[in-house]
Amino acid sequence: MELGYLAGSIVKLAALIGWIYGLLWGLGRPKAWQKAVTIILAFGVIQAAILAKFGDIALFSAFDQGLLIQACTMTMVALGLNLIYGFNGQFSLAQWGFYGIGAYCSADITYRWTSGDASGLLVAGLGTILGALALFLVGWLLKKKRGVPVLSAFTFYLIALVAAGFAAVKLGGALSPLLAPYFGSPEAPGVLASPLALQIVFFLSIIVAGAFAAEVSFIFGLPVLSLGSDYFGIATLGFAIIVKTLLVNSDTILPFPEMKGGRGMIGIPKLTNWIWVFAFLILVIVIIRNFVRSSTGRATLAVREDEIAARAMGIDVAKNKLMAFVVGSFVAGLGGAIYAHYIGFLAPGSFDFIQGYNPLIIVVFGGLGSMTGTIAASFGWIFFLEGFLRVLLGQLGSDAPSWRLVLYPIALLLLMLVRPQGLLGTVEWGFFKDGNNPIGRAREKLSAAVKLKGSGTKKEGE
Amino acid sequence: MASIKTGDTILSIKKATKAFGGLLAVKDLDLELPKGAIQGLIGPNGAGKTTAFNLITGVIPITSGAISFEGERIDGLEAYEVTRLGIARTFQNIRLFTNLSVLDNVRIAYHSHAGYGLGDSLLRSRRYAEKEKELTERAMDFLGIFHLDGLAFEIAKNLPYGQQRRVEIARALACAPRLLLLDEPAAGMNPKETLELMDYIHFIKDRFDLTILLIEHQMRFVMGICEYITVMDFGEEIARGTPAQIQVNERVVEAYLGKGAAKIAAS
Amino acid sequence: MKRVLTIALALVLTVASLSAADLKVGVLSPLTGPVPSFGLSVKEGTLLAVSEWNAKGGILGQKIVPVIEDGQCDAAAATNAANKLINQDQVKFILGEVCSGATIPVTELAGAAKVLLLSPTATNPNVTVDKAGKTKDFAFRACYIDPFQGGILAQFSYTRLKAKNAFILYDQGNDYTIGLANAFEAQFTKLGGKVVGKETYTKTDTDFSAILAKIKAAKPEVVLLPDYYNIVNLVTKQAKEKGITVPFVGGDGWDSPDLDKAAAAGGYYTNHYSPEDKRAEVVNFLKAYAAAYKDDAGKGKVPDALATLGYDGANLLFTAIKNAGSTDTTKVKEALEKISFNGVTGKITFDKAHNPVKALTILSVTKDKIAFDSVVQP
Amino acid sequence: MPSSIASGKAPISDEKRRGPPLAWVGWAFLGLIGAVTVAYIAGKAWSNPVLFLQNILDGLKLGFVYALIALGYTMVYGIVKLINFAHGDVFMVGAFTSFYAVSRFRLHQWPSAVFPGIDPTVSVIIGSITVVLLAMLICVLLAVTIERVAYKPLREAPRIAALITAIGVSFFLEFFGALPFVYSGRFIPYKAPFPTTAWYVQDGIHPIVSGTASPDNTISFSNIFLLIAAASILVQVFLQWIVKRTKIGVAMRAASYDKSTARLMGINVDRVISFTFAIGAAFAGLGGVLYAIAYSSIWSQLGVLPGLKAFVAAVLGGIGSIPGAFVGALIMGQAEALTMGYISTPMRDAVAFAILIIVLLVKPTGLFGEPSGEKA
Repeated sequence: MELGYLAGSIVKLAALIGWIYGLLWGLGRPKAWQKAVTIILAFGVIQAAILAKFGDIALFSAFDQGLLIQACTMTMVALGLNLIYGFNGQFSLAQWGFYGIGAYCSADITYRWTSGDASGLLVAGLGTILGALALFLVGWLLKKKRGVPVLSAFTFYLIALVAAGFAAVKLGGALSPLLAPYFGSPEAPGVLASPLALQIVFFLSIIVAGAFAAEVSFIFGLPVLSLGSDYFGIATLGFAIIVKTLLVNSDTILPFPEMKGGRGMIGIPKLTNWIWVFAFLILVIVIIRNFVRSSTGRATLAVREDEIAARAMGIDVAKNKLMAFVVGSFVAGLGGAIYAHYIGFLAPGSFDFIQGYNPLIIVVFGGLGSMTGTIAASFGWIFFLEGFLRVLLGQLGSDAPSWRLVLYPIALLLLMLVRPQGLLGTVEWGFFKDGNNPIGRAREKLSAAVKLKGSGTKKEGE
Repeated sequence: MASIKTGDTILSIKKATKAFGGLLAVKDLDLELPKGAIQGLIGPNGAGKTTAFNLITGVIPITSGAISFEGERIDGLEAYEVTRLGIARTFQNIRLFTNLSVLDNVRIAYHSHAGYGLGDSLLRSRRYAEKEKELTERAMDFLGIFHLDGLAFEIAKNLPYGQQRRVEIARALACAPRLLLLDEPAAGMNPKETLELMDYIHFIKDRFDLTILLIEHQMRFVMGICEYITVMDFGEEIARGTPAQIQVNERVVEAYLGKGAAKIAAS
Repeated sequence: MKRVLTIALALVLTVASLSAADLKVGVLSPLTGPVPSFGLSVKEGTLLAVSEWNAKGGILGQKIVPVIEDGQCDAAAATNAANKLINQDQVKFILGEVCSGATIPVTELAGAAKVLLLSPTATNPNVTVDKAGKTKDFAFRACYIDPFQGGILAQFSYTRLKAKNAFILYDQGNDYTIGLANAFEAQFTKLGGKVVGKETYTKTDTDFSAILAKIKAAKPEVVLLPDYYNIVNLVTKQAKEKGITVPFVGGDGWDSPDLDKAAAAGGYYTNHYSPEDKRAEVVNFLKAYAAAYKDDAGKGKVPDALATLGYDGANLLFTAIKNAGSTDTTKVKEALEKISFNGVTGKITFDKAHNPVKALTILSVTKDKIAFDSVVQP
Repeated sequence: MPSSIASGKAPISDEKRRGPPLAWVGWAFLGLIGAVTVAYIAGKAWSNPVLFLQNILDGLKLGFVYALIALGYTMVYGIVKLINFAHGDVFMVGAFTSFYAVSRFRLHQWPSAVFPGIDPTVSVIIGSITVVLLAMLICVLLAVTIERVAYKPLREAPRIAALITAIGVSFFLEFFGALPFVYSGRFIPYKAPFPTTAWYVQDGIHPIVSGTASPDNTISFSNIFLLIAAASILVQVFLQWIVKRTKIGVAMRAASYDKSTARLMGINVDRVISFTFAIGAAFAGLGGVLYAIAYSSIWSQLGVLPGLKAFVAAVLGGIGSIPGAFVGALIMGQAEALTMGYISTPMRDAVAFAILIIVLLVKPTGLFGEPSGEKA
């Protein structure tokens, strides 16, 4: 009878892979209405499974929903990393740091909002907007004076960002009493108490979190991306560790007592549900795919393949790397924000660099440079490690659960030895294929005709 | 040398020097490249030819001296800026984007004049659709010129060597250059292929109205195709002139064959 | 196709749920992750209690079936594990998690599903009390909360050790040590003492030389080190090497057979019971534990504080179920609120915030033994 | 045709090339950070020079331990360009091997057991050396096995695959070690084969008697510190000798420069790689034992952080360079000790990494790294 769980886990995973395939296939159809129907269906199938109840038992229980939400946030983080590493060739371990930044940033906004304080949203919102303006302004000025070394450019950007942040804090501080009557107070509830407003604030907080992560990634990536691949990797590891250190000290070194440092931030409203997750999953998929399948995306691939040749082709390599890094971090920030409002509690331990290996493992597992592989691997990883293994080992006696993280590296090793290019290599499904323009489709036909062997493993180094 | 006016000169290098630590890879190199010419840069191994190419294209920064392209200083520019100004190059060891298709290799070269930005691609605007279609069609037409359109969807690394060379040259031309630098285009080719390559170079020069500077070791190829030749040894220019002048130049023969050889050659 | 699969799946799940006859209790502890040793201790203590109850015929005639899950001391992993326990295994009672950071999100899930959670060891006040200060209905704990233990340590240092200057050393990433440190500081300064220095470290640190040099320079009369025995061993040993003789004091995290007594000699810590205690509960527990678990050399193991709390936590829950006469969680919850239970860690009742009210023992460490010093009644 | 012949020994630049605009801003920024830090620390050092010296000494101890581990990272990276994440866990296994040898099998006293009349001091010395050698041997076997099983099959695969397997092996060793019947996840008190003694300096060197206070304002150190320093320096010299003077060392250098050419020259590259792993693991094993003796508490994840720090040290010094790893490790040790002593303990990892990032920005290949000139 307990085997029922096991079978259930396997069936669910298979169904989800089918679901991903269907989603990508449908999104890849040319007509807009076909895409729309796909989105509605893909959403509806899972929503129905969540609502379907057989007696006491939900077809898609809270356990499965939790896994699903985590799989989706992991997908966002990993897709961002795949853009940075798989498509642009920049080995980054900082992704988990941006995830943490996004989580804490949006959590702080909604936490304050639900505590009757709109200033979090004001300051963070203003800060990201002013910060972006400051960055654009400095960028524009630096463009005029060509050839400014990266370290000096970094200094200017940093000063601009700090100034923007300072201005945002001052401006937000000045604005919030002015706006207080509109927001209401605990005695006379206004917008602050409205559930609809809370949903809107949640949405804004996710976007702000993403933007904030993107700005941080810009200022960090600017100098560091000029380092060679492995050195960049180490610097990003350092970034992840610095972020965690700051989170641990968020109430002492940083001025955020509500984050409570190492004690963990409680009381984050649990606003994440399947609707939000699905919406942002689609958003991230579209962002990443549209980025990759464009001229900029091809330039990104060129940078991965050969930086010197890319420069000789007129590609601004530094700018291109920065773009991929910023977009990748942006979606990681979104993922973090969604996660924070799912779990309702944030502790810096969750953003440790050891856990930061997970998205990297997923990206490599799924296949570097395969967006489909990343999604499949994210779902597979969560549902295997957190779902299947838990269920399986739970049946095998009291010592068995300790083996969960022993079996996981063994599986990892075996896969890497058998298939070093990852599960899917660079194969893509439906929506992600480069076949969306007419020429691309001609390519499919042609490839089929010539029976090309498109073996596409990525060779590292020389 | 002052006889060539700037109007006629597409590229001018004045006293270009590149030092790697204490080693002078290129020393006080002067080079004037008349518009529309095919000029050769030859010299024994380690003479600094490829370094000179790297200086022109901005791959490595110059230590001292000046490089002007069409009357404008280009030393100190980034490599991609030099390319966008109109200088394209190929590499000694072919540097195609090996895991991408031939079509993508060419489309990447179009990137700097794709006509749409990141915003367009993220939003999939109409501009994106139009420009992307136009760009792709242009790339296909372009490949057609070289009879490479049949290979458009081949992955670059799966092509045979000779074709990779041709794709690399085509890719360089896709950058819409007015000056093309070819680094040992005939390396690894048999005599027949070399002859084909000579025709090919003439063809592209006329078709795209190019000036060409090339490095080559195969003397028959160089002598057969170049109108002017500059000879380098140990980072310095030791001779320049027409192929006929170079062939009898004592210092050149010495550089290639060692001292004493010149006399034998002369006799 | 998908529909067929989902229906088949639903049937499978329904069948699975029908065959639940025994009393399933979730045991959630960090078996992997950063602190597997804590999870192991708690699990051992808990399972010992389970087997004792089963040997006596279970509760209300039902056999207790522990469902063990790995919480990894991480919010996300513990949430998944708890979701699995609640939704797949359909447990109504959870013992765990061990770390506060992993327990807090679980209490919310459990509360929403009316699953009763009793954490043996999570000391953060927010385990049983939410952001607004309201007691969570279905969350209990078996250990002291930080303010209580930290306050007593301050009292003890000020009056018994006659220390006027204290130095505080704590792990900035561990809410247990932060809580104790904060409470100590508040109480100690209130009594009139002075905190001459505060230093933090992370749990992965092994070299404390620089901090100890600072301590030496600050000349305190007592050093608060409210961490687990592993850190205590490291710090006190290095302190001895540096010629520091100031007494170190700490909380129940010190309690372990692995405490390096030679290094920690001269120190004091608060604990749940004294090994010299001759109460039957203590004697029987030590005997049973030694019989059930052997160390590498085959000798019976001595339980540490975490194992003791695991044992008492499980017993508290089972007794409450027995008292309630039902496995209905609301009834068990009421029974727990009214319970008066004689455990290894003393006579336990619960206060309004679902925190245990029990006596606290202070032990002193000497070179070769742990000696009883005093008892503080709440 | 006039051929312009350069004048032989002409200086490199007659006309000064205009430098990149505004370059001074970046340097000024870095300079400001550096100056503020140095001034701050100098001020503190001035006010209490004894404490400062003590901090330097403590930093050295950390640095020497990191140096022992960093060597393994740097050598492996130099040859196979692989960040061997499992190296820190090999270090952990070294510590555990010695733990079992000492506390279970009392191997550190075998001479007195076999030759009852022997002087106890001599016995402990010989015994301890045996323990260390055993730990080194086990680590070598482990590392070579890992290399054979997990890395060798992937030598032609993309580099990232090997990196992921390295992370996998690292996880495996940690979590397998944490299983109850292996090492268990507990923090195990480590019984050193010989007692620790500490001294303080005040008009000469005096031993500290455990449990009694040493005078204020004195510098103290222990025999473990001396041992670690000696071992670290000896290993450094030994390695230099191997790399510079022995046949296998030449082969290592050749393989690190160009594997395929080295193969053509008749060098058995696979054997060289195995040897590199082995020698790195041997020193990690030595480091593990010394570390365990020094800090006397071991557990299955003991190697994670020292491993990481050591790796960072190797990068700081210029990965691939043996003296670089040593110097990098010493710098890391100082950075940590001074941060702990004067800035803020929680920030020590952050500061260490910040230093690393700054060094890489100024010198992208680390302090002793050779520039990897990519040829166009």
